[in-house]
Amino acid sequence: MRLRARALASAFVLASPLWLAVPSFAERVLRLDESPIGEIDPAKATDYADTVLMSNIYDTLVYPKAGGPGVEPLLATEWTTDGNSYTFKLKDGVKFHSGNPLTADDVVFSLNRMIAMGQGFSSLFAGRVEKAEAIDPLTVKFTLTEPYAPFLAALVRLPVVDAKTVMANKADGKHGEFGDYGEAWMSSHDAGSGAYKVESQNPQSETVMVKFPDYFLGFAENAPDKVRYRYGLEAPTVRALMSRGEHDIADLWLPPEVIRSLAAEKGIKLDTEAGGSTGEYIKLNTARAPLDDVHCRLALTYAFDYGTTLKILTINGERAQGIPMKGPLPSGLLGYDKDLPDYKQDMDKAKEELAKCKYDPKTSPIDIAWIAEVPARERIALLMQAQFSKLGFPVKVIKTPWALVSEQVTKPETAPHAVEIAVAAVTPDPDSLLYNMYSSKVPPTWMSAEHLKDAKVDELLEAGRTETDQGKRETIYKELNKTLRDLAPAINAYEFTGVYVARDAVAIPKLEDKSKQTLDNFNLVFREMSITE
Amino acid sequence: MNWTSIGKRLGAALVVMIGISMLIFAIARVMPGDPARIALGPNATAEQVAALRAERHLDAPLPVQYFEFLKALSRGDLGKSLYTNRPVTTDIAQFLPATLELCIVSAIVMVLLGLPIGILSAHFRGRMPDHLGRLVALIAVCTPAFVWGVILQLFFGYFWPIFPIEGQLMQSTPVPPHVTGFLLIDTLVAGNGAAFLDALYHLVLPATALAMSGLGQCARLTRSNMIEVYDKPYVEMERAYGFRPFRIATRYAFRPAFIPTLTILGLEFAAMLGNAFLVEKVFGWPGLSRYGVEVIIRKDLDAIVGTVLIIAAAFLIMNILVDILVGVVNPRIRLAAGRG
Amino acid sequence: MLAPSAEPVLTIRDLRLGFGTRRHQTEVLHGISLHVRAGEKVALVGESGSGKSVTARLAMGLLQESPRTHAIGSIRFDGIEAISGGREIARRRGNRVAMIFQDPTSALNPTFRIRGQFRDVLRSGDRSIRDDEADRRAEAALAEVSIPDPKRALDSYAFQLSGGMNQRVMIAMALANRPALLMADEPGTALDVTVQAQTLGLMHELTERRGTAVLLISHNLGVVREFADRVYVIYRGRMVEHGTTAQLFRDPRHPYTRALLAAIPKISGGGLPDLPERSPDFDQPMVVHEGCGEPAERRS
Amino acid sequence: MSEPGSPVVARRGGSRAVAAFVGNPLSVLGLAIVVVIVLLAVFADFVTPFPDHVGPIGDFAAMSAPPASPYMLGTDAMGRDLFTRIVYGYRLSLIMAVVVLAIATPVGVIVGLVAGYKGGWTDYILMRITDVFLAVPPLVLAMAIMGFLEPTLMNGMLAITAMWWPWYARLVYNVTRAEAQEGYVLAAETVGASTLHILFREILPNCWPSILTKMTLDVGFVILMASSLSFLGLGVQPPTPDLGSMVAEGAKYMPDGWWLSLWPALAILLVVLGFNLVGDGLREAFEAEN
Repeated sequence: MRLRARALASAFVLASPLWLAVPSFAERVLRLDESPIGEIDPAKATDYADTVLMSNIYDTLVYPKAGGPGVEPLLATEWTTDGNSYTFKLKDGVKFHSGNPLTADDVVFSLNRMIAMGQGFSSLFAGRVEKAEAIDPLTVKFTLTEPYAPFLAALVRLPVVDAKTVMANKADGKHGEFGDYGEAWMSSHDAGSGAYKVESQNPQSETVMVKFPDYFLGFAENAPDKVRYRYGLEAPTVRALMSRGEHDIADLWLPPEVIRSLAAEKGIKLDTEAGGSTGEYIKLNTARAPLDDVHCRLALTYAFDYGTTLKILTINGERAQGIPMKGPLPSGLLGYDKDLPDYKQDMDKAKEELAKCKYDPKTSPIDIAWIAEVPARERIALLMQAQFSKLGFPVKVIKTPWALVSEQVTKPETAPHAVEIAVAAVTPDPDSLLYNMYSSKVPPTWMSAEHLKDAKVDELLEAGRTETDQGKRETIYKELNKTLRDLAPAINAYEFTGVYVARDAVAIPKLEDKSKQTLDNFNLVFREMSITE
Repeated sequence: MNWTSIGKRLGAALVVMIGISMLIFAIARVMPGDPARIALGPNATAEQVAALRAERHLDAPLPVQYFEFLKALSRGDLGKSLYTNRPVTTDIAQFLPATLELCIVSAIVMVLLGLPIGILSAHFRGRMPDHLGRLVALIAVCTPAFVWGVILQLFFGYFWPIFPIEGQLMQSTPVPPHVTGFLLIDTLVAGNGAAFLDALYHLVLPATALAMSGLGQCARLTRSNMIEVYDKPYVEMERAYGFRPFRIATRYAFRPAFIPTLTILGLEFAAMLGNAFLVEKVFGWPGLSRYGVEVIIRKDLDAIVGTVLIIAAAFLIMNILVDILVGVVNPRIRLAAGRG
Repeated sequence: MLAPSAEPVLTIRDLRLGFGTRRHQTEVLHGISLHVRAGEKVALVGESGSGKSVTARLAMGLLQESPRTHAIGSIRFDGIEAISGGREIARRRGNRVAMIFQDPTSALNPTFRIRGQFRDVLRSGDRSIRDDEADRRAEAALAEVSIPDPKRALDSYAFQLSGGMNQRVMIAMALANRPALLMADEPGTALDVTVQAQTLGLMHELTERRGTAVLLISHNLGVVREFADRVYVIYRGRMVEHGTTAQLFRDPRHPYTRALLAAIPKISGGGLPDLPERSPDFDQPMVVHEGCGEPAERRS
Repeated sequence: MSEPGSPVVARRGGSRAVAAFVGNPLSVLGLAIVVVIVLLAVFADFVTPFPDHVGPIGDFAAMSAPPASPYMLGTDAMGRDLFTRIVYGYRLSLIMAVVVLAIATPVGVIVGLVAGYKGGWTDYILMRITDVFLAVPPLVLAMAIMGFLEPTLMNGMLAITAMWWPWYARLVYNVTRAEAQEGYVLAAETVGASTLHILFREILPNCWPSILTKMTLDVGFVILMASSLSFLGLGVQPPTPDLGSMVAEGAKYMPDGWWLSLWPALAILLVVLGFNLVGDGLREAFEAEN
């Protein structure tokens, strides 16, 4: 098959009509893809593609630290904090794509805009920041409502927009003097300072970006001149484009079979993004019978087939799309405890726990939702169905689109008994993962599909937030990790390790140099990449 | 067809459009789930959700909501898509041309291949070319568009890769400046012949996959109508007067046979608008249909209502156009209208 | 009446025709012979279903294309053999031989103007004729059949003209290329009686003037008596009697012919004659009147 | 088959139709396809080599295995035998088609009969409602409905039924309009027969040939429509085997896993073709009968 595909690929070159043999000029184009849609408005960005876009079109005060937890300076040169307020010094001479200088006022404007529009990552800041002010053009100060340790990390989600450009393009809207805060315009234009600027935007098909030559940090020698970030390509399309050399980096969601056959082709390599911040959780609805009984939940965690799951995710001897977990915290976050044992399937223990459960499995049906957008998860859902049925539960698997899951899970009555959801720490801090998942104070969202209400967990979560000493925080999160392991609000199925398929000709330093790798999703920095033909 | 009858048809179409808007609106509003919650995304607070519910009149009774919807519609406002975070009209304006372009090219393929197959079948009635033509037409009709898509892709995109399998242009082809949104036209306006050919080249597989079912139907209808016409006295007269068989087949028997076929072709074109949903998915075509699938899966209410309304409108307009065309082709109707 | 010694333009000899598949055939013509000499007017008379129309169509090579017809025997027309159809006879259609139909209105294509159809008729006589030349000739031909405004007629569709007008158009078309033989298949039966009589008169006059031979196919003995020089009577795929018009009407010898004559309605035309029941007498051998034999076979 | 020379057979009703049907090799081929598929579907539990592969999981040692013994058509991504799943997919498709037609036909027939016979406002309103349904491409309407409902077998059938009945309404309406003017209906009216009697005893029997032909053709087209819906992810849920979703799922593994989508795709083609051939044959047979 492989041989034939290659022979055919060369046949294609021959068969390709003459008019298509357009001589390629010296422009270096980077072609990659992600699932739709691509959102380029910083106040709305949330998803995987959005994060990549933000990292390249905009800049933030700080960036996730390379090679370990925490943050490093980007627009900010230094900062001070007294626990309740943070003051940042900005780098001088940074220019927006418009040519306007980037100042403290722009930072303040960006924060206000995000909070006012109330979308995207606004929840990271809304209600926590009392005020933001420009002390001088290069100094900005944030005052918090209460001490909040994860604030610094949260700033990786605050791209700075060009206030003048946004206001010049505002339309009528509900934000008073700010009109619509440039919402309409910003959905197809950028107002950033990043290394690349938007040339064209179609949220359903692609964003085209070109180099911003005046970028303050410079570029790798062979950095791409142009980037085409495409959305919604089907797996076989990506596979064909890759093997024809018409695509440079594939998205993370290809089935293992496809990655395997691509890896075997010439000129193609695999890169793993192991930022250790994404957990694949089978979220169990702890507010609905029979899973409101911890023993029933524990029975399921023992019945889950971890081995086969990892086998399904394996690509070859050295790479897999997942590694085992030891608790709810993935390996790259503060509080990860490498001394805890791996999870293993144990049907005897499962039956033991089931015997202690107050429900009779035969009369307790279990609904498993499978998120339609991620085909690979079907196998895991079906695997669960097979295993849980062995315990005697009547099990139903429902393929559900993400939009619907994210709505269903907000209510305990409608949330499925089990749903596999990947949750990534959106900032390099364990709080951004666990607080949203398990605090009973947070209004229910897809991240908290477990609907856990536990006093001890709440207490530890609050402690982790307010404590500023890193050593003490680590102890708190280790204990939290252990507690959650015993409460089993979710089956901690595996830690997601994304496998990128890339052309040999493309170098991605953040993925290929362990010391440069950072938080999942923040590694595709175009200006650092190089394309050598 | 004169202005009065066109006016009447438009009136009837309007009644149907209102019916459709009510139908789709009702379906959209009785579905389970809170559109405001879905709209705001998972991180929104309860207050934000309530505010949006009020803003969009989601708590008002259905007729009031419908009235608000009509009011907005009259301003050309179809609401906001949750999928793209943009006004639905912006999305439709951006995605509709690609779908229409695909459907129109498919319709051309359907006619250019379907008619000759039907004509040949009828001409060689009961002989080998006829059997072959009928079989091809039947298989074309019996196979869903997505199966054609998958099979064409497999054979002409992978096993014998002579055609592109996705998208509208090669990545190396510069996208022409937006004039009409129809790539075939925009590339020509930009004076870029290579890009035009590239766009055409990318249309081959999806347009063929989409055309297949209509093509089969077209061939079958043409054949049976032609056979009926072949039994008419005027065809015998034409043969008795030494008209060339080819000229009879392509002109004298064809035109009367084409009139009833044309009516059905209008329906087939409309069916294409539906089947485009399948084909655009297979070929990653950035059109309205793919948008439609995405918004339906995401329960993006405003976008669903907008998409369905636009497609229904296109369907109705198409049918009226076909009626007008039938009038033009059929002298009886044309002359009768001229007199009335 | 022309001298019987003139050369035959059409000679049919022992024509048999079967319909159906190769293995299951129904014979509808059981070996008939007839001939038409240049300038002569011959009638072929019989009930519907007797095979008279089929004979005319076979002679023009119109039926042979279908795989379901099987004709044997000989049809010589204009120096060629047409029994199995083919190019030669096809080339002669519309110019060496033409046909006039029962219902002129349905014999004209309703979706084309007369002009276009007339041009194609003229083209079957002269492939390279230009449109303006064709139109000129068409107008002249229409004027000849007394159509008042030929230009307007050319720009009309058949459904816009009366039946009589269409019949005139048909006659003009039929004679436009000066054919040697005109087949008239129940001409104008669909029209009312006076119009039918007028157009028959017109046809008679024009063919007479040009010396065009006519094979008139009819069930109407009144018309035949007015029009034809010689008559063949056909019954269920067999010729039963052949003679000059005078001989046949004066002295009908075959029982079937006698039955036909007895059934002539008193007023000429006017629908189908009230035909007798089938009778074993009708199967008696063919009667050929004096001086009316088929011409001797001649190899050419 | 009736012998031309046997008057006993020839006189029996419908024999000419039977002869016309049997005389057409394509109709017979269609019937053979349909019979084989129906038998396979009914006896799926006995004829499939791996009946337990109808469930969620199969042979994890042979995930996405190419066609080879013992999996003659190969396996899917869950290591399940494709032949087994195609046969069960047929079972599901046939059930859907039968249920959809069993609901859509009576609804459409009643609407068509009433509108066509009553005329006036009843006619206008009923037929405008029908027009509304007919003015949206069928797939789009079914999709929209499916989009709002949970994707279950029942809802899928509901969505397809909702877009199917108007075609029957149209068909029966046209026949009824023509028949209502016929002598026998007028006669029945003058002797005071009830409306119900006239509709169901006098007019309906005249619609049967067209309805039956359409139903046969529609078995194929309902299957086609259902598979299109499930191809878009709006159909029956896994692990239930469904031909449309099998094509969609398999398409993700093209071209290396070509068998995953090619066989189910051909399976859909075959069943639709079969019912179409039978439907065409029936139509010709009814025409021959008259």
